[in-house]
Amino acid sequence: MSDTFEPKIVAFLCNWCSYRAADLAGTSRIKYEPNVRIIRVMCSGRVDPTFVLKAFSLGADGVMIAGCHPGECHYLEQNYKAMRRYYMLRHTLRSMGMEDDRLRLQWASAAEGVQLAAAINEMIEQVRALGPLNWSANWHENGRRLEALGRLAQEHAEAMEVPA
Amino acid sequence: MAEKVGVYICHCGSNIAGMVDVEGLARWAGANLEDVTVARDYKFMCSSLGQELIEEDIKKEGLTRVVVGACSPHLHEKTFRKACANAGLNPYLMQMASLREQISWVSSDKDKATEKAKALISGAVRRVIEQEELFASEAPVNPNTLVVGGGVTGIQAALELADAGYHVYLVEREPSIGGHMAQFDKTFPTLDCSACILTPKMSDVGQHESITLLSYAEVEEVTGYVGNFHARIRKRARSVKEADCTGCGVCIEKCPKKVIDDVFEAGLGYRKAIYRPFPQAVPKYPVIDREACTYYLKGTCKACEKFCPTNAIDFEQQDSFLDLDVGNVILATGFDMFDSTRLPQYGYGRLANVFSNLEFERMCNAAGPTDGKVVLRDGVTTPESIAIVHCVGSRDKKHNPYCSAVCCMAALKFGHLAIEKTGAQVYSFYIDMRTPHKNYEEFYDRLLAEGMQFVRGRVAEVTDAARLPGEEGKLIVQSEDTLAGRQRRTPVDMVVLMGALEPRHDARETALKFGISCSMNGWFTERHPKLDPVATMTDGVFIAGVCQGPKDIPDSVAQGAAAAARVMAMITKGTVLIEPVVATIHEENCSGCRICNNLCPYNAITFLEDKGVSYVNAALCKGCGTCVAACPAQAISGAHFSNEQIFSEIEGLLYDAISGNGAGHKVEPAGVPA
Amino acid sequence: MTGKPKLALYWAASCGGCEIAVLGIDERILKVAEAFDIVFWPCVLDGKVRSIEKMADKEIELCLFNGAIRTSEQEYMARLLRQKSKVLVAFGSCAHEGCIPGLGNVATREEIFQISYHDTPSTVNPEGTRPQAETEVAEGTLYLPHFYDTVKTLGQTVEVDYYLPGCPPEPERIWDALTAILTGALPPPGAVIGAQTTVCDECPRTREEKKIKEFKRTWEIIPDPEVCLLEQGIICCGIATRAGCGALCPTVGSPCIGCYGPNEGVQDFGARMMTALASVIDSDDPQEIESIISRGIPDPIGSFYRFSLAHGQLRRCALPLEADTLDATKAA
Amino acid sequence: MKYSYYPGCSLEKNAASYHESTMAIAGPLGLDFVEVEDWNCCGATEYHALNQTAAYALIARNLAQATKNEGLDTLVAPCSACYLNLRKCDKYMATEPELAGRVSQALAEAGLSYKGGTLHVRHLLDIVYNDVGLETLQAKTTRPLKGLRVAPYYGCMIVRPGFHNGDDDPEYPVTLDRILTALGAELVDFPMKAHCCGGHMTQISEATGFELIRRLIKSADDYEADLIVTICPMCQLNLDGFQGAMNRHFGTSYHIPVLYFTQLIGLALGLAPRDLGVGSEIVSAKEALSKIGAEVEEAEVATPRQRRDDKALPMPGRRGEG
Repeated sequence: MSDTFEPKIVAFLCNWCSYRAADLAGTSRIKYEPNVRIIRVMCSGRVDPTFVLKAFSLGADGVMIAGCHPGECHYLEQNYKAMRRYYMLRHTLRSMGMEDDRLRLQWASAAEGVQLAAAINEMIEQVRALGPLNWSANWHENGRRLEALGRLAQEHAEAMEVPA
Repeated sequence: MAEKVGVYICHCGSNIAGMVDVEGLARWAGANLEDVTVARDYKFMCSSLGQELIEEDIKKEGLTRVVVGACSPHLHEKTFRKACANAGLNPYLMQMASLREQISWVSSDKDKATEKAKALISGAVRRVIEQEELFASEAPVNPNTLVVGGGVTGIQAALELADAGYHVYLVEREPSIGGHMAQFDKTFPTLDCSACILTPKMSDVGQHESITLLSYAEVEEVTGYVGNFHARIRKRARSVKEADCTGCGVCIEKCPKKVIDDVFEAGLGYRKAIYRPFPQAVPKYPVIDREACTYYLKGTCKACEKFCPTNAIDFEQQDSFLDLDVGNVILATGFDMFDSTRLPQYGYGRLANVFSNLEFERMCNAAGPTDGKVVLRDGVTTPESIAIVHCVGSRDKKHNPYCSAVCCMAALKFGHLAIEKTGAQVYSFYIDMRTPHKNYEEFYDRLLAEGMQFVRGRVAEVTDAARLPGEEGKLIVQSEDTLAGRQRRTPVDMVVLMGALEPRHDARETALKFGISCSMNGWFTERHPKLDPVATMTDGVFIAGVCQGPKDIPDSVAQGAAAAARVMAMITKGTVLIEPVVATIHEENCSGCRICNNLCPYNAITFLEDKGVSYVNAALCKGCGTCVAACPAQAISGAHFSNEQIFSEIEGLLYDAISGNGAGHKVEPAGVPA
Repeated sequence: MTGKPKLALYWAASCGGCEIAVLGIDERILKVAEAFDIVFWPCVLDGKVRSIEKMADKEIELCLFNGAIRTSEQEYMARLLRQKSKVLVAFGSCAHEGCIPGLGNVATREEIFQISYHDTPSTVNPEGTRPQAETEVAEGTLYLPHFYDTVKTLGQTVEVDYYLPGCPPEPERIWDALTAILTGALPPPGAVIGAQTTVCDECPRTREEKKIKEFKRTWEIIPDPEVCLLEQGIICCGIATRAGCGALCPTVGSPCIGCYGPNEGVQDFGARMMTALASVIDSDDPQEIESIISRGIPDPIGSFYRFSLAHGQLRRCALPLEADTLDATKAA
Repeated sequence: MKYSYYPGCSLEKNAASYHESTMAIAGPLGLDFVEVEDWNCCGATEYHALNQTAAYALIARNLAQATKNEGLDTLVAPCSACYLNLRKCDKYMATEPELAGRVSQALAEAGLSYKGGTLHVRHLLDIVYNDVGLETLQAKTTRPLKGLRVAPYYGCMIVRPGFHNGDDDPEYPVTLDRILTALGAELVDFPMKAHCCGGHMTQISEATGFELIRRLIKSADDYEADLIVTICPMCQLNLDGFQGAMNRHFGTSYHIPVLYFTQLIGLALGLAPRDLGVGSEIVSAKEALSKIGAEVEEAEVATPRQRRDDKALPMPGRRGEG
């Protein structure tokens, strides 16, 4: 590729703090890189690890989970559950060979538009430095697969035919 | 059946159109996205003409889903939901993409912005197809209100509601209502006598037929939801039968046991083991402090019982419980004073003549332990010089980063009272003088004229280690005078520490009990810091006064009244709408593993023993989705934020990613290679 | 030849337990033989691939296919049987979700060959011989099946009509499925034939609300016989695993390891375990949470994906970038 | 409990009594110190102002040497300056890559290396307070310091924020207070406990140095302390060695002996004064220590500050302290 790599980051933002921080970044005209695609959830506690895994398998280069600061969750304490799941997921992803920087847990209050924008930019830079994830490429088999399949059919036709 | 999706791209004048190729985007959506039957762009989608465009398409084109690419849903989600509803489409079948806040306003490259917009629209289209019809339900509102905390804020709230004819249960932890304000001598900046303006309100509360006053009581448990809360109140045993007590006070007079009064007198004075916090207490009934009473400790005495003319003393009395049904709750639980021993360099608790602000309040109060005389700890000597130290525990990263808001004015008040009562030289050591309110700055000017000395700089330490002439026997205040640019050692007789206002030590437990949240500093969190300062995220639970954040008496009173007004609106309307965005447990998939059971802070999830499954009470559920994400059996679904909806949104957002095209995800055509 | 519908059974990358499980239906196997003409079952009957190849498409009524797809030969057979069968059932955990063979996806072919043919203590291979896909001998070229880097499930290889979970499927569930197929009382294609809830539903242990301060390995404690194993800190996958086995393992004090796969509609078994366990960790302190997780769950893939790694969203561990086995697409 | 031990230069000469008393109490308290082999000066308080790389290389060499004590990951320094330098250096080696790079290069020249965070650098006071503990001290006390009025003096080096991992207050530390109380001593509320002793000021500006010493001695005298207890050789040197000169400078006649906390612990444990280096101090502690001879006499100590007449108002309690 000739140009710089443009990572795709999927971000799950909670409705009350971090999504509002994104709104604030907008109304304050704080520029950040266009590589992030935001999904609104009511609470960071709604983020199912499956969402994260699915995003990675569908081609995301990084995933951000953002919620209210600890102790400030609009649902009292659900962001702690998001935090626990984040550490659990990171633990598993590490053993699958995924770099830590590709999954980020970010606290952002409704007043922290600047901070959220900076965190997004920082994450984009980190992921850009890591390069494309392209996870599903891990599944591709060696190019000789189809050849091998074809040979079996041929072999059977030649060798397994009992002469009359 | 394939859905018919309408996509509407808003220019927002040039707000979006200036950075995103809106026409191109609409064309692209119409041509490339599955199930999109109509795709239009329009100058202002939120205008009535814009809305009509959607309504018409729903009717004429038979749209079954609508996507609006415009501003943040926090601005216009309601607008477009309403437009859909007008045209007969369930409002929950509309999805917004935030092209303005998330793209045009934060991007600087039009091509990249347009590419990002395509992804967002694609995500919204895929998501909206999975969305389902939802319907809000209604519940009645109980007209009774629970007010927690009988300080001036709670008193105001209770009176506003009671005067409007609604019944109020006012719960106060201490034996009397009145709160911190009852301890003060004067109030700034007008210097009215605090008791003179507060006690009439207190007796109004005591006598009001619409107020049930529950003092020496605490809320044990709250269940239910907006309009229909159930509260269990623990009335602590007073050891005095309220029905029989006349409040004559003989028992107090005759009680032989004197103890330091840590609460009302701030530790500066004494009270008896049977006591009323202060003479004008409401209610008038005394309580026996069982930890101090000789009878409870040693089994003999009973002086109070002997002398009581109405046989109102009951040593055997037990805590009792009261179950209340209320529609709304107002929390006005106030604050704790900062414990200044936490800053040992200021000598509080070590150096006799260092006083806390509350001690000084009591000292100034004519009904206080010194009869209003300002004296040193020896009880007789009048100080000739007094230093008032601001921001003790406030604006201090080691303790509380916030400004306590009232201390500057209280310090000015102390300066005035000290000068008036003793003629002493009074110094104020401040960081910034904060006097923003009607007539506050004028009060500062007055103190400047009265001769109070102001030193701008934080105090490093208060010590009795003298080393310069004139320091012997004095307290030396070591500070940096940032205006003069030098160090100062100021020898004084007395030091008053303006301690911070802190959240109640049990504020977090209280918050949990009522299902609301606390800020990082521990103050209760309001629904919106500017536009909704007395409501909380929990419908039907309101907050007022200092429990929401430091503020002075006028602001507290205003919030008490505001909370009451909000409650009255709820009562007057009579019903509340219950949001349909809730979690549902599908019994047939639930194995009763009970993982979800303690994940809900609103106790909406219960385990049904008979069926062996868990159940979500929709009225209590706030729709956060945490249990949905947690269920190992995937037996819980979250309305409007279902797995399918979010999976589809992810797929849509990543429509242009390499593997989003299907590589590796789809099975190759069957059959054996030739 | 009879007019009975034809039945085929096949065994790809699996242990053979599924074959035995079929016989676990006891004398009812005779009813199967009565109802079907068993045309192909290499484990039990003599049969020729060639005769299958010569059949018309969809000539076989029902094919029970067990085993994951690890080699080109297995993929070939999967494709062949798909082509020739009306109803293809992914029979057992390997075909359904990769199972233990799927755990090979933590490594590459190179690593597996290195261990199998060189590093194991019992291997004597001084010449360093390795299986070769092609070998030239005097008589010509000999071929061996191609060994894949990544184990795939049957469903990732060909369209599958039904899935029968379990390692192996319980005989009663097999009989239920056969009955359903014989009587035509089938769920919509693509479905898993089985219960709609999880193992806890069948588990006799008592369950309370959960809070976990420490995850424990099975050898660390002697569990209370009455109480939910998870509440005692043992990672029991019963919460997330489809019911059907009768909670065999937890009943006898051994935690469920998840062989029946995820519950209805679940796309990633490991994610369900991770999220459920993380949700009930009894700590709000990041450092403590990390240490509870890293101390208590040293092998997250083995704990959460023992049977379903190949079936999960990520399917395998990342391939090393420099691995020469990579397809050109990775570099692109 | 086994530790690496870095005595530092002072403990070889002027603070020999600190070293002697530390060694004397180590056995009874169950402490085992393994001296770092071939250690060198820590650079004291000035060197890093002159040449940062050389200064930290000097300190890092000691850390590197200490890692040679196999199996010991805690390095104990009795001198506050040494403690501060070692701890700072350990931290910078982990957090300041640029400096660490230069220092590592210097170490490599000598075939040494040190990775920040390898050792836990701790002050002797920390070891006695946290590892030995007040209960053990109390239990082992055979000659309680009853009646001895002591001013606990921490100096300014040890109390930097982060001392005791933030468990003690840098403005008003209490660790030493609690140790002395456990030994039975009567504590004075020494307001100057964390103020500077002057460091090397006597060598630079005598008048300034003497003034700083005077403040401390005067305050202890105002509180009628029998002696000052210190944890730092520099403090001891200034307050003890220069007390006479300071008296002459100001025309005063203070007589406040200055002892190390290890010496007082030794006395409380019943050890002989001479085994603890007691007697080597310049301002004699003989009279003060006569109060706690083998035959302990309950001395009536006047406490005028605590007298209170009927009108007196109650003092606020210090919450959180029983």
